[in-house]
Amino acid sequence: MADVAGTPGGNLGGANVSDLLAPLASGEGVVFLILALGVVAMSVVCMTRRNPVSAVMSLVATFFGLAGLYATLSAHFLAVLQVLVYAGAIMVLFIFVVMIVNREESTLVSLRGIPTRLLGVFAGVYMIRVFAGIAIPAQAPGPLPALSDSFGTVASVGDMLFRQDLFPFEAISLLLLVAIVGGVVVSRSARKESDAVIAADKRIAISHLSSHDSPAELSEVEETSAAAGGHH
Amino acid sequence: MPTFYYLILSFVLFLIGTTGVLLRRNALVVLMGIELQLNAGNLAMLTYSRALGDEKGHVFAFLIIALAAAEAAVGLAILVGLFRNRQTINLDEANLMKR
Amino acid sequence: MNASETLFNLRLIPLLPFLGAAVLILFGRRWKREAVLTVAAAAIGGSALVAFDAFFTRLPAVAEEGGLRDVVWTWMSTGNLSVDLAFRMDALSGLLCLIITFIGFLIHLYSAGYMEHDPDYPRFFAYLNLFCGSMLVLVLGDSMPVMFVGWEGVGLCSYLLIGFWYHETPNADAGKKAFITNRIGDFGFLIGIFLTFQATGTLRFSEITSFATAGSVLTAPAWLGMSNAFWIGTFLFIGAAGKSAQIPLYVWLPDAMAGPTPVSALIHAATMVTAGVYMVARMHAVYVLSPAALAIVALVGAATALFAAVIGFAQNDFKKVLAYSTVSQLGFMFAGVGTANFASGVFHLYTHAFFKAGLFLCAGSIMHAMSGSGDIRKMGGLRKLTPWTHGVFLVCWLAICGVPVFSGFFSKDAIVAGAFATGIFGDDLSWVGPTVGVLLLLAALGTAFYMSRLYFLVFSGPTRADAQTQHHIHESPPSMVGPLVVLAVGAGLGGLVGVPGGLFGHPEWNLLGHTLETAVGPELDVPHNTELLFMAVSTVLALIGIGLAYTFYGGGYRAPAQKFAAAFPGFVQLVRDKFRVDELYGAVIIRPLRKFALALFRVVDRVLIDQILVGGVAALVDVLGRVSRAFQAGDAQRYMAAFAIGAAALVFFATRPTVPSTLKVEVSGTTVSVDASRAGRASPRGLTYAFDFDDDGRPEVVGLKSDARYTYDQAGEHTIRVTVTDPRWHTQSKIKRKIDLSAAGERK
Amino acid sequence: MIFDSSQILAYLPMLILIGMGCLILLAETFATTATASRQGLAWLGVGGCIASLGALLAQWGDAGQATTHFQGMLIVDRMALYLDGAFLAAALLTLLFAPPFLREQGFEFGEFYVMVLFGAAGMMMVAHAAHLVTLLIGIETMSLAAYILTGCWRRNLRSSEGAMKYFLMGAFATGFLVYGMALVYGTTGGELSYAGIAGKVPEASKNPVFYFGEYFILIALAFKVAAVPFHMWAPDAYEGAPTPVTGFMAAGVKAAAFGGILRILDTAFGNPLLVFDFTGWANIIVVLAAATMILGNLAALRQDNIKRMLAYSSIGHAGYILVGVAAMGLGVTTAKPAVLFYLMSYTFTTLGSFGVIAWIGNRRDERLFIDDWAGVAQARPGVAMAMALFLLSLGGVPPTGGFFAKFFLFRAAMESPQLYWLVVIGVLTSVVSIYYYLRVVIAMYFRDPLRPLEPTDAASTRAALILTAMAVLLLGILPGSFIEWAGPVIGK
Repeated sequence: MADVAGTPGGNLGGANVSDLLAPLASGEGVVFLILALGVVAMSVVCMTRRNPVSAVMSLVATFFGLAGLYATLSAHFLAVLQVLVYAGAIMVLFIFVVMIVNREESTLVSLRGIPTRLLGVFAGVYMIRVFAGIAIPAQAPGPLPALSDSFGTVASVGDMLFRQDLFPFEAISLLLLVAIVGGVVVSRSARKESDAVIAADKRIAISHLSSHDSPAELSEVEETSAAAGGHH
Repeated sequence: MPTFYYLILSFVLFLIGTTGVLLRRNALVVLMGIELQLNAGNLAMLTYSRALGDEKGHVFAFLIIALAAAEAAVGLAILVGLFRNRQTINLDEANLMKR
Repeated sequence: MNASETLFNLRLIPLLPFLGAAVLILFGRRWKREAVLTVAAAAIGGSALVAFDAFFTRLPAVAEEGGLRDVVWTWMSTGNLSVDLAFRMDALSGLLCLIITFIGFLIHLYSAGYMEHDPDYPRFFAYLNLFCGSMLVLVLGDSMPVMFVGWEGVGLCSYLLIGFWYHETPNADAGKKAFITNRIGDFGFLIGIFLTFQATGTLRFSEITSFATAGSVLTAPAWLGMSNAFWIGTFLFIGAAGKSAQIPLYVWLPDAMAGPTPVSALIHAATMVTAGVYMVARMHAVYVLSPAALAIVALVGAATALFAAVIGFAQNDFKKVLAYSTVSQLGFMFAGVGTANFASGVFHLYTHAFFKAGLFLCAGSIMHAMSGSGDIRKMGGLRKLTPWTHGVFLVCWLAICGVPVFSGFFSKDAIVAGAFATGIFGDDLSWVGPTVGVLLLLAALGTAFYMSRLYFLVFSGPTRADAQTQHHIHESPPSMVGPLVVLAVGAGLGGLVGVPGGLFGHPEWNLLGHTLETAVGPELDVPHNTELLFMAVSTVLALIGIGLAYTFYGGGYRAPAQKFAAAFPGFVQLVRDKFRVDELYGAVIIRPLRKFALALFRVVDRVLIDQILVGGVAALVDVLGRVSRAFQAGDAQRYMAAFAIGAAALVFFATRPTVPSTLKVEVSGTTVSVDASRAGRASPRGLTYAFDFDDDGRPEVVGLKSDARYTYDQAGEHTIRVTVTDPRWHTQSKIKRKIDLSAAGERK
Repeated sequence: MIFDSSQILAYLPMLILIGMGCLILLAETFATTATASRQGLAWLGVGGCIASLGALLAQWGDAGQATTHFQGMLIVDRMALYLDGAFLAAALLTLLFAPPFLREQGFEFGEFYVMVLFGAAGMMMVAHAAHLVTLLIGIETMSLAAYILTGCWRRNLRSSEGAMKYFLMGAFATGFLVYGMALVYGTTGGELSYAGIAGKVPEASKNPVFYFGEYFILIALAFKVAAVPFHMWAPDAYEGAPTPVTGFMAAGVKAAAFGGILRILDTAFGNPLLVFDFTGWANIIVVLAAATMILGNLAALRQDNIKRMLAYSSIGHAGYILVGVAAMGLGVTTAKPAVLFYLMSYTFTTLGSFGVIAWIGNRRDERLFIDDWAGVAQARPGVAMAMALFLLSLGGVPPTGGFFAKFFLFRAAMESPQLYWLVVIGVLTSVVSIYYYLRVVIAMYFRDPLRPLEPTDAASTRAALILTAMAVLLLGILPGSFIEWAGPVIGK
């Protein structure tokens, strides 16, 4: 198998560090370094902003950086999509919601249950340590496989998408439909509901009266109708 | 470029997202943390795709982007619904139900 | 065994009561009481007719071939398991059927009078019918799952009927207690079913019986050195102990007396509580393969018999005395089946059904007369006021005390003599038989005493009731007295079907043993001398018990003193002495015994059941709750933190190379060989093992092999440390062990 | 050909649901606020479910042999169809139980039924998935529908809060799922279909990163079935959701997720290299099962809110089913049908019990506490009997479906000696569970009502209750056929 991280023999402690860091000195490496540092920095900024608008903006920056990284991985189509869908569409959605609920936080982090939550973060750190231990190879891996010219282009990915993976493509449209309908259902104002509640209340009052319309419970009916009369 | 750089980067992104999700008070930022997690997955996917010279990963990443959009739409809608009810989107104030 | 089976519509027997119950639940509320009673009684009566017909006219011809069988449909069939919803009547289940339907019918009639003024009349009869149907399913079930359905059904009905007057909270609580205790038993029963299937591959009783031969899988050692048969028997007995109220699961039965009295008579005395005994007898073929399991059954039974009898001394509530007496008598039955004397256990079950149902119905009749009170301190002198009830009680009392010719005498004697004569326990456990026998004799003495105390306090002497109650005392209506008389006849003469005929040179006189032989194996062969000896001993013990009770309670409390004082003034001193004996008896025997009983009661009931089982679960829940509250605090982020921690824990434990809990070390001289593999399995993952024998931090042996050998220069204490590394995950596990070579060398 | 009509026909049940959902969406724009008009939308949904069920039955005979479609994306076999049946039952009963509840609570709108239908379609996709992509999309479709259904009771504070928690947790788990899929994709050399992954396992299992991917997928699925310690969302989401939705979620989502687990573990990760040893998933499942059974049942003991109690009990049931999954991993052939039977029986029982909970309350008085159930048996013996039946079935008392479900499951587990102790825990915890189920039964039968009963009564509710109760009884009386239908995997 080609250079797939985590090939057996990987060793965090015993790796030849200079060998492993060598590729960063190349031109490609510098680009990666800049993009990677940018992505990490921007994502950290995003997670630490008190003002939601600046958080969204740094997230957009993160996504741009990621798009650049995708391009270095020869995923040109995806790089474009990343900008279009994420930076373009999803982020606009976020901004809209920020407008609706615009609230600047007084405190960044709530202290309720903080030990538990910090423990959760440490659990994440532990996992990344284990992961790094197995993902970093013992020596610098060989070159990546050569790619055809069309790799990652709209044409070839589109071909896959509409031939091989037609079903998921169709299925994802169902998912989007669910999201659209659901988004409307959950977030639209409750006025229509309030009307329905008022109507239902009237219905109940009527059925209540009619259900007690029997001689055995005459006194109760009188009571109820007296109460109902009192309202009008 | 050796792919393990990308992988480590993706895991760091995942961790940053997770940390934000676990620690931040604002549900909106928590949602952004989740977006970061999904993007970390995407980065790993595309990295492997490049390493293997296989385009299935691209299709997968495409679908994940669509999925993230759907998830964001629903998540934001739920958030707005919560805001309408409570006038707050702070997660630590949403704890009616416990035990 | 099951070669030629005859079909017969056995399904009608349980079906009729079920139909009755369904009709009553659906329509009963709108009907008149007479109609309700007619439907209920017709249902159980019809069932009785079918059962009698089947038992007496059809069964004898096929008894040898395994009895009658009726397959309703194939219930489930998956892979190697196929269970039919089928019923089987052989001598054992047939006898039980007769008891259930006959006594059930009588109790239906009795209830007509007893429940006359109850507003929930139809519901009561519906439940009663439902119970009879379930009990019949239990008894007639051809396989363990079918039996289990009945088992659960009777539990449910019992629970419903205990809580029948649910407006009173203690009753509902009693119902709850009954259900919880029974579930503990059910747990054992279920495990027993699984184990049985595991070992034999079948759940049909006939197939289990033919499978259970010496040398089969059942006798092979399974776990902790005990055989499969032992574990099956033990777990099934846990189930039996729950249903049949044996130590330590007896606590629910006395509380169950909160229900209506006819229910106590039918369910909690005559039928349901004997289901455990029936089950052990049904599985006799498995039990005889494991003397140890039988010993447990017998010892628990005998201990319960004595223990409950002792508690019976100190009770002042009529039904409570009878309840403990039931527990005690069930102990007798278990002692019977536990000594591989299955026929005698079933025989006692049969006689007990009559006399105990009689006693309970008398209790109902008397409480009826006493305006609902069951306090025996306020009774007395009822012999004249309720003559019929008195007569019936007298017969049943003599029967339970074991006075010759009355039914209890024969059945109790068969159990006691069998306990001394049994050879099932072999040499290792030979002490079990005599121990059980002695416990039973003591229990029989106790039984005679407390039952006589009950009899004298209730019926003899002047009445101690207050004027108003006294005014109301009256004999019960004929609808209640009629069934009582029938039961008295059974209690008096019923024992004659099980006369130890061998004693008189006519083995065929023992009708019951002869009939049961096809179902539970031949009767235990008791030497004539033993038989005679214990007949004599039991009789003497019964008389002693009655005599003692008469001395203390004849004619009411302290009556002897007053009588003697009036007639012979010179004897006053002596009478006073008597009085002091009574006091002495109270101080030396009754009070300590009562204290002991109370203490035991507290230990078992309060500590074991309330504290450990109920409270312990509550405490555990509390602790767990406190732990989980740190996470389950209504805070989504803490939930996610728990998620992440869980994920990390999963990664942590799944990537750690496993090592054995202790290193395996073999020593010969100063050479040690160490094996660090887990359960003798080499790991497929290429782990590296580093062995550090001299504790200097530098491993002596490193490699992929999980075992190593090392020779020390000198004897003494050494610490061996083994570090196991998974090269791919870079995870390590460490284990160490101290060894003392000098000691090992010397021992050698 | 990429696809042809036969492939479309194979997924007709799913397509009918989706089509009917779209139809209701369209019809909604024409519907008035009148009750009859709203009810008509629900009946459309019911009709869709029945038509789908018909298509399913028509297909049943051909499904003896498993066939894959769409380049290995989806598979049709008996297991998938069996589960489809459960989902359809769940959707159908939800559509019967929900309208009166929605009307009473004042949020009756057509999109609700659309979400139920789309959710069921998503569940089917999970059950049929033979490819990580379809698994992911199916899980997301079903989950998004569930989030929305949870949060659609907009006036209710608990509903929106429950939806928020459910969504955040679910999205968090999806992050793990996506990441795990990426790792599996990379380490197997670009395989995403189950068959392809299984083919590459011998080589890929040398690479520890592969295990990371496998565990992450496992964790995400364990989240969906609410296995401890990934269960935290369940009580809050179940309590917050509108009651008929709770039934739908507890039954349908759980059954679908278990379907996904069964298939992925059996085919993609079924290689003994991945099952046994200490890195094997069998050990992990065993530990999860034990923790889930114990914690779920013990936590349920403490609850006074019946919805929350049943939520914890549903966690406990996930634990029992995991025992079956572990048994399947250890090579017990009868485990899989036992799990399927359990899911079927659990679907009916859960929907029934939540249906009764939805029935008993009204807008002013939800009656969610156990004390509120006092004396129901006096006022409404039929419903009380149905509820008692459901609760006894949940507790595993014969002759109900729940008893045989547990019986088959534990019997299958007993075939593997490693699982004895798990069965003991299972039986013990189900003994414990009887206690809290009975609290409700005791309240209904043995206590006097505190206040008069004013249930949300409707013909559709009654019909659904009768259907459900009959199904639960039928599963208990004739379990044989149901378990025989559970697929050809039964050991002979």
